Amino acid sequence: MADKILAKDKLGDFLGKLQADYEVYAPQEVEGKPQWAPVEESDKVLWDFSNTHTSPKDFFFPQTEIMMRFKNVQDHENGMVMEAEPPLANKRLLFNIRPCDAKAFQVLDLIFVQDEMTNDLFWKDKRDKTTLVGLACSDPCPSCFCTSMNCGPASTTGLDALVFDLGDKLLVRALTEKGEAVAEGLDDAAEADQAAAEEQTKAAEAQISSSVGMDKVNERSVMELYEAGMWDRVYENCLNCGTCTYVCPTCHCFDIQDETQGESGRRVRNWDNCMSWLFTMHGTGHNPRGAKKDRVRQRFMHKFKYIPVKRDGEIGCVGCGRCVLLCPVNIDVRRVVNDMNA
Amino acid sequence: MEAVAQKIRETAAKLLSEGKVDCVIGYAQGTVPMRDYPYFAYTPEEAQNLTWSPFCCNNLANFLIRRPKGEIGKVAIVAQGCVSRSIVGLIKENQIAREDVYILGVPSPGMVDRRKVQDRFPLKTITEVTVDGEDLVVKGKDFEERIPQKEVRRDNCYTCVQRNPVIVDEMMGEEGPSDWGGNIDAVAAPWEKLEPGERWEAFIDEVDSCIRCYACRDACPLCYCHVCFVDEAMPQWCGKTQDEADVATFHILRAFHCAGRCTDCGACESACPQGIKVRRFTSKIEKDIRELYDYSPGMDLEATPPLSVYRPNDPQEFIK
Amino acid sequence: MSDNSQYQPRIAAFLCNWCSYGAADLAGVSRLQYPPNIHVIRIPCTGRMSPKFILQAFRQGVDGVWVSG
Amino acid sequence: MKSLLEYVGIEPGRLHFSWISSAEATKFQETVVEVTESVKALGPAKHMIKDIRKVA
Repeated sequence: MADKILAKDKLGDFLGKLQADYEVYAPQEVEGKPQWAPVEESDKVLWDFSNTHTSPKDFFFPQTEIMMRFKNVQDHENGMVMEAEPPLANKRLLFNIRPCDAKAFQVLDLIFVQDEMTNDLFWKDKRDKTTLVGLACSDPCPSCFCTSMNCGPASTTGLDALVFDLGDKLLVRALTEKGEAVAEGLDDAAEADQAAAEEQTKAAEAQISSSVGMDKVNERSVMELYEAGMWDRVYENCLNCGTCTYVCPTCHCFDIQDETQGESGRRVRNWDNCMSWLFTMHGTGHNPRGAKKDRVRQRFMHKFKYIPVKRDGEIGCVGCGRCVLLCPVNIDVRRVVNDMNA
Repeated sequence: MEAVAQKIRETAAKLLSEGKVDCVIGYAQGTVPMRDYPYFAYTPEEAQNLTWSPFCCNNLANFLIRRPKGEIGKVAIVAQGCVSRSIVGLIKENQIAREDVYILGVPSPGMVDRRKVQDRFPLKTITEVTVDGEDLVVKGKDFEERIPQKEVRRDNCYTCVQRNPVIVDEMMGEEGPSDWGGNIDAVAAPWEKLEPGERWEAFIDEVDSCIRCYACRDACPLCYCHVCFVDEAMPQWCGKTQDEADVATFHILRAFHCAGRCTDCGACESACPQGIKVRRFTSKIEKDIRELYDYSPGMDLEATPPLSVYRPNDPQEFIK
Repeated sequence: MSDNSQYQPRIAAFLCNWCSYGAADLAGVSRLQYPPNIHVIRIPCTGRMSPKFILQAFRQGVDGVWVSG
Repeated sequence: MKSLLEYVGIEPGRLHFSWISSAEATKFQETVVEVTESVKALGPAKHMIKDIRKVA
């Protein structure tokens, strides 16, 4: 793993070269907010931003994804024609993705792609064809708590390459074969540059002001946490809207529906969220999570207990802080987890 | 402002210790700048967490209805003009009983739109915002700036016509002027000027960032249907996809269901994570209701909502 | 036939059982001629009408909606 | 409803309301003609349609 160096004024050439092989996306300013967009001019690529407004999970798990289309055909031997959606046509590259978001995809890989039988083709196709080039955080926000969530400002998990912004030049660290392909042809980095990158990471880690304790959450049994009294207060002001789940990079629940129109139709899957009463509603009319408290508890228990228990300690949260900033009633995940850990 | 907050804390503590109410619904200071959140105080000690600031953007009337029956008995609620109007609406629609609510009336100072503040510092992180008289002091890592509050208020606070509560059990401060002088009829004006094709474009442009989280619906005290039309499956009125038709259906019907009921509290717009100006739709309807029926929701407990009665002189120009 | 009359719109007509549906019946009995573009949906009363119906009709691709009591 | 749909950009003339008694066969016939002509003049609807038919 050799570190490479790229002068920032050569970025246009560098990205231009990549665009021959990839569709390149990067965070850019869209309507005043940092948002993911296709790269058209390299000087529009943002360097000085906290994180994108919404998470990039829809690159792999679109909010609405067509799974197949179908049509009744009388004289067909099955009476019906079914047609799979074509896989992704081009290779993609997400440039300047934050390490926390990349880490989220690694967590989701554990869920979407488990073994031969549990292998989400739609997710895997897009993951395989996408290269993630991360941008190490040099200036974490007050709402970030990645270091408490097995992650960090320069975490490499889930990334193919990691870029450090050293002012007028970039240090590019290839991490996988896909990453090597991106960094190919760049000059080797000097030791001083590597040291600067280390320095930057340490400073960023030190700047993360909020921390969340997980030790007692890990110790306690599922039932002990489930029955904890703290849940009686957490849900009080929750609106049961889906903001937290839809902006979350690791929330991954979906709802599959067949939509029909006359003789034809399509199967789509849409994001769903555990805050909605409809989420667990049974055909019988019974709802195992009928009360608001149950639903709020589910979201936190899933992220901080169920996933760690089932996935060898991986946490279903990366500490990006989006829900902290966007919850309309300020239900702060840090406060909730600290309560769980109390 | 701080005097009002102090009065709220004292009154809340008194009501709770005397057992007059079981719970006081107010606001507490949030964990991120400019986001004070709805808070439920059950004891006099908890009442000390209550606050009052220009960052109280939720509509607390919402919490009078979204709780299982019998969970709490009598509640006191902090209410400025728009919230009190929502309470009037809920009483009229038989969702709550007047005697179960003790209204702590506050004159509204006009709430701050945190997005307008953020827009002053594009892509920068705001770490702290404090109120200093008529100004906000906004701090970030490498900047500190004073912004007059009146420049960054929420749109609906500029066009507010009722800052003082309409029904009150106890006032938490002096009544102030009733409006900010904005023209509420003007909210819908930009689109009204457009041609139909342009309007559709403007409408889709506004809603295309919608992520269907339904925060606007869930933040709204009018949206208390047990099963919302978007959740109905047989028949399915509104698909769950991000298709233009589905998103448009949601926004059109949500707005329409608030016809003649919306008090323009702005909770929907404040709740939206994407900053969609959802009030554009409801304010048009309310303007029509004012013009057709000379009615403003929630202003009077005795007035009959126009869409629930038939009068021989109802306007019928739209009927052939 | 001129060109612009080639296009035949589809119009969903929500008719009240007691008023316009009756009128449609009478129009038929009286042998009055009218365009065949309307697709009549009989509703028990115009009070049954809901804005959802109108949007649903548009969603399914009709070119116009007519509600008549 | 008419006003709101027009506000978001559905053309006036796509949505009609009328009041016809069961004895008014002539008015019925006249209204059908009027509604049809009005929609015809606008051409096919472009908005709000959920078209999912895209299959071989």
